[in-house]
Amino acid sequence: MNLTVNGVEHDVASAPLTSLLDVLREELGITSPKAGCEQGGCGACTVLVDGEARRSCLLPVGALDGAEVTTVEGLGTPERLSTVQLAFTHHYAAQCGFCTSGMLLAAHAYVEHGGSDDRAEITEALGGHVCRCTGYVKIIEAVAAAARGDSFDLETTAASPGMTNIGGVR
Amino acid sequence: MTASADVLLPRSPDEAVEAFGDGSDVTVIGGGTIVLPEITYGRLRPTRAIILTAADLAGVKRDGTTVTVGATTPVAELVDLPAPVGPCAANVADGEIRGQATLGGNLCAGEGAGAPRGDLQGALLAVDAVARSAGAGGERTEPLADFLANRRGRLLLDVSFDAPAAGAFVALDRPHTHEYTTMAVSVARRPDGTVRIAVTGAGTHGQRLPSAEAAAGDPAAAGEAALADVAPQDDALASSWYRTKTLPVLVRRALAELKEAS
Amino acid sequence: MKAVGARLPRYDGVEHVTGRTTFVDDVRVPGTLWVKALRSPVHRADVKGLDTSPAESMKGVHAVITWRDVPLLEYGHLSALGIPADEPLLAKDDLRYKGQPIALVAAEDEETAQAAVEAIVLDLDEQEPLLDIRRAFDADAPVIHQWGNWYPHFEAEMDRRQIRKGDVDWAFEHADTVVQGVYRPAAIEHVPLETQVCLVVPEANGRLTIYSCTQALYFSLGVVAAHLQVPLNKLKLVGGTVGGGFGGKVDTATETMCSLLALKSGRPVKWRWTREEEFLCSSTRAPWHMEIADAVTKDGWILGRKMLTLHDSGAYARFSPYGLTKHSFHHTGAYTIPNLSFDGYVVFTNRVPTTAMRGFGVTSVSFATETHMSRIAEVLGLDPYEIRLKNANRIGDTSPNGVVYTDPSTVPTIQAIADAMGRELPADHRTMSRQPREGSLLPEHLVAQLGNPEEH
Amino acid sequence: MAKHTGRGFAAIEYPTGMNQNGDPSQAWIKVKPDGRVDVFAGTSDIGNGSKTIQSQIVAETIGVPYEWITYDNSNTDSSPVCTGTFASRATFVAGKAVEKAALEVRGRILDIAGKELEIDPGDLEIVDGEVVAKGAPQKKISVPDVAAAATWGHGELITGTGAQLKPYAAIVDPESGRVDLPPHSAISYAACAAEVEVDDETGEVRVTRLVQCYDVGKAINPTLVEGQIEGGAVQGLGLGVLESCYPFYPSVEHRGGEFGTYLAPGMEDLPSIETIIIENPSTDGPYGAKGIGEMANNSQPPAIAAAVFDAVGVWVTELPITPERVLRALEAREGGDGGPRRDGKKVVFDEELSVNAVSSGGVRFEVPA
Repeated sequence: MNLTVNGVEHDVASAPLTSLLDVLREELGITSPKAGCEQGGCGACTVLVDGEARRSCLLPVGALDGAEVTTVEGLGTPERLSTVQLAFTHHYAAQCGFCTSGMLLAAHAYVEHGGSDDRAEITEALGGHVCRCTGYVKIIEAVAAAARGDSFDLETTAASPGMTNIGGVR
Repeated sequence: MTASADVLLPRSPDEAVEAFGDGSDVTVIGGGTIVLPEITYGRLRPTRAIILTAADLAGVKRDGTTVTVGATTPVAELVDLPAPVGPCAANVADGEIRGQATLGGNLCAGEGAGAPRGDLQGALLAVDAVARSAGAGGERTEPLADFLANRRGRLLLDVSFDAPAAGAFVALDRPHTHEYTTMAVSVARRPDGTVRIAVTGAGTHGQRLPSAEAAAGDPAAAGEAALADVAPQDDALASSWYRTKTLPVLVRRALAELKEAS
Repeated sequence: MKAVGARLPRYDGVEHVTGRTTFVDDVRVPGTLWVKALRSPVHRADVKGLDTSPAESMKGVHAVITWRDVPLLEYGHLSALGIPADEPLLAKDDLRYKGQPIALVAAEDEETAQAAVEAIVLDLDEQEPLLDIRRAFDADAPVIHQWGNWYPHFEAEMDRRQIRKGDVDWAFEHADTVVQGVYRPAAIEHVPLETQVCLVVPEANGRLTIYSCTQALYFSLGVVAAHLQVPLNKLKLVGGTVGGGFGGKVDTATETMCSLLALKSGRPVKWRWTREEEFLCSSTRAPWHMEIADAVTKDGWILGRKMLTLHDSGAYARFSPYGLTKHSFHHTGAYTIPNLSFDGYVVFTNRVPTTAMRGFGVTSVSFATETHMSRIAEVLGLDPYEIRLKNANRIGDTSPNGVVYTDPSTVPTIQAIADAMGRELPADHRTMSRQPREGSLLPEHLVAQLGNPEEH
Repeated sequence: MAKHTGRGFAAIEYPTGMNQNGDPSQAWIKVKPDGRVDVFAGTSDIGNGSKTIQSQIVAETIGVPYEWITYDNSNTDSSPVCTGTFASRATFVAGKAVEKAALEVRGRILDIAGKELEIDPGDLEIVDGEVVAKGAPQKKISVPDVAAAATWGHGELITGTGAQLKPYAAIVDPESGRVDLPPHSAISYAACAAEVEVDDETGEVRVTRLVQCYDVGKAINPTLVEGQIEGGAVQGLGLGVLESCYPFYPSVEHRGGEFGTYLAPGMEDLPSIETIIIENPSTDGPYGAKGIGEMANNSQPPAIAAAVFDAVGVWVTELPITPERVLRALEAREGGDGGPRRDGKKVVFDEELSVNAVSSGGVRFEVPA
């Protein structure tokens, strides 16, 4: 069976009930999707399948003959980051980085489908993804900024909303 | 385990029915959201599996007021259906899971290890849905409640229901990641004015609440009456005690919402 | 340009967003074997028999290890501090929690490893577990640990952590009101997105390269070397890039066992815990039981505190004695209470051992003392901000264990929140500072506890 | 349907660094022939950002751009000792070791620059990658030129090492718990106000707003400080109302083995968060920083508990504050059994939870009458 991953066609040898996640990581050596739970519960393995954000741990590869899969490797490169990659960098939306690939692909699909910068809408789209580090604040900020089409300065990072520094106090 | 499984990919409903046969020793995969983790974790080692993705069993059809939903229709495609079905579908897990998970998986899910499964069962029971299925003895169309009681060895093909005159859906709301529904109540008013009430999460699968229905004119009384119809369980999400305390509240709130919607 | 104070981008930010950060599970070494564990199926049992030969003889299985393969079976998480060890790396005579590792298998692939684990024959004599720390001291409680049901090795071989300061009896005698309550925060999981994972590669020169998700490279290096009884230069820990930890990856949960399997098989081995193992078998934040009685005056001074803490350590001690000590040192929270009597016990139960987690030892006591503070305010009919400001640590006040506070910021942080919440504080509270107590804020009962901030 | 809102408040403190042992971190730094700086330290970056923070400290201390720093914490062969990333020590303790190593490097650069410029090193400073004479900025040499001169001209390696060790604090009196030295390196402080919405029929608690204030000493990188505070706030929310490994504690039944049944906070749980930073510098931390990573999840649970009381008038003192616990407390109050027992001057809450009620006498909590 055939799978196109980030524009490259692959002849897949894994058994049809193997998860797409396993095929990507173990057969094709594409390691950005993470095995965070293999239960469909965390979103660290999310990739795009024919443009839609999907949990790759839940998809038997046998169901995907001819599908086009996009992982973070297909979004952008360090020299040419995609919009959501720029937004996540500028807004410090990644701490340990383990949930980041899945978040980015969900965010990318959201923005591509015309998502707005509304927090409730972003939550509806990304709400199944677990991040244990950030408390989600900066992730939401990043997705909103990408949805608005902000431009991003990579020399610096953005402050969170609602932050005040009152300096030294007696 | 998975490497040795005989996997079939039927290309039409007929092929699916034929591949399924009498259902013995067959693992059916719709969206994969329930089955794949079981396989990955080594708890399910299929010898024969059918992947239904290409079997042309998906889609929502409307014929007048009758709605027919194919078995492999993703839950996401149900969210615009009339209440209580639409709001119930919107309450399932999260957007990505709803895009993958299917109606059939939701209705045929086995008991969850630590939480209720099959959110849609309650909503579809409340709208008097009928299930069309194949398996030993051929095709069968029956009330959803009967299908749920005897679903082993059946391949669900579709579910139909008449859009209710009004409906409402109320769930306990304790958001967390990949949310499972602790308990939810669906109510629907049929064109003849009678009210159906069903619950998910107060037992191993969705169920009608006939005692509550009999008292539907008085929401508070209906809520209390509902307790006669259930034997709620303890699980990771809530205790039997808590479900017993809150089922009357949910029934009452759902009926109040129904009144507003009517 | 200034670097300190600047909102500079994350050092590894671009790696993260391009999916190029290499976590342990992303390292690829040809010929790597998969590891699976046989874990205790019960909460407590005596081991009557353990036969791994059916697994060893399976095709594709390269190594099986049990307690017999560990050069130094027991090495405590705090052994380096002279605290004795109590936990075998792999279970030997008895099982003390569901999920405890008993044997590990390294095989060609995950399925074979799992099948081999299932082939191991385990003969158990199940025993009654102890689960409620409040019952651990009862005469009829099952005794579940070689040291008894609570940790007996504090300084001077005391069986509890104890704090005594001032004269607590005087405080309760002179109190207008005594407010008493019980506080019980739950065990929680660390939930790092990256589950426990380790890859060990045996090198041609006899060294082991250990790819580890540890939060503490040198700590884990020491633990592995001790169990293996090898000098530090036989091991190279590779890590430093961790997919979340929150304290749970201070435990050296996988590195030693994988090293033993790599040595025995002569092959690289990888063990990645499933999320279910992470939820059910990995160490957790401890559940705590805390009882507080405060002697207070009607105008809101806290004259004294009596406190009893039971720390549910789970099956073994790990870091718990240290966590309880830290807890005891902070049992007055951000306030100065001159008369104290604290007793704390590390109690063993048949649940997963507990370990460090964000706020270790103090998260619990912050919850207890602050909720208690809110209750005192409610009971006395006082403003919750004002009562806190009055009792707040000031420069020159002393902690429960006698340390002088030199730069406490309790007062300004409370004032900032009052401001942000639109809470009008009385003028004397608005102008309070963290400077040493004087005047009405230095009543008689707070004089004796004062220390000299210059000394610390 | 009856929803009630409430506000609660808490103030906390937290120690930086390990309490009770020597707690070493070490670092070494070398400078390449073009002035670029390689830092070796053993501090794991668990997402907290220690690679970034320690690189910033090195850049600032030497006086070169952040982009010139490479940071290697990848293995125990090249990195010296660091006990690890825990106890809020990665900035405070390990960052100090890096600062000390960088100071040594700075001194070596000034020495060699002094030889090149024939100026006393004490009269030189490093600004933006250039060594300049104080008061005579036209006399200068770039750090790359100094590094080249060291390598090719003077035959020297510009390097520095640093070690930070908190002396062992012993408990000198086990009876009283008295210590001979502070068992921490610094104490950080925070306060938090929480707003909640409580449904008095289902017991559900939703945290709607957290307003927090932290004394961080010095925000080495304000964005990363925000990241710690926000992440901590949501973990504190989880502690307060959602998470438990044992839903029926002390029973071990019905443990959640997946994300659906273990209630980790999701995006949907996120309340509105406002944060105020205070910078009262510590004496021992790098640039006055304190460690706030851990305490970031300590203030929310008690603030939430107080807010729940404010909303519906019951104290829930077992965490998490589950809907069931709220309902049981409300029911107890309606049954006339919810409040504290008053006995003379004693006001006794939660008697049914006490060891005195559960133990058959093995342990007691005795309070003077």
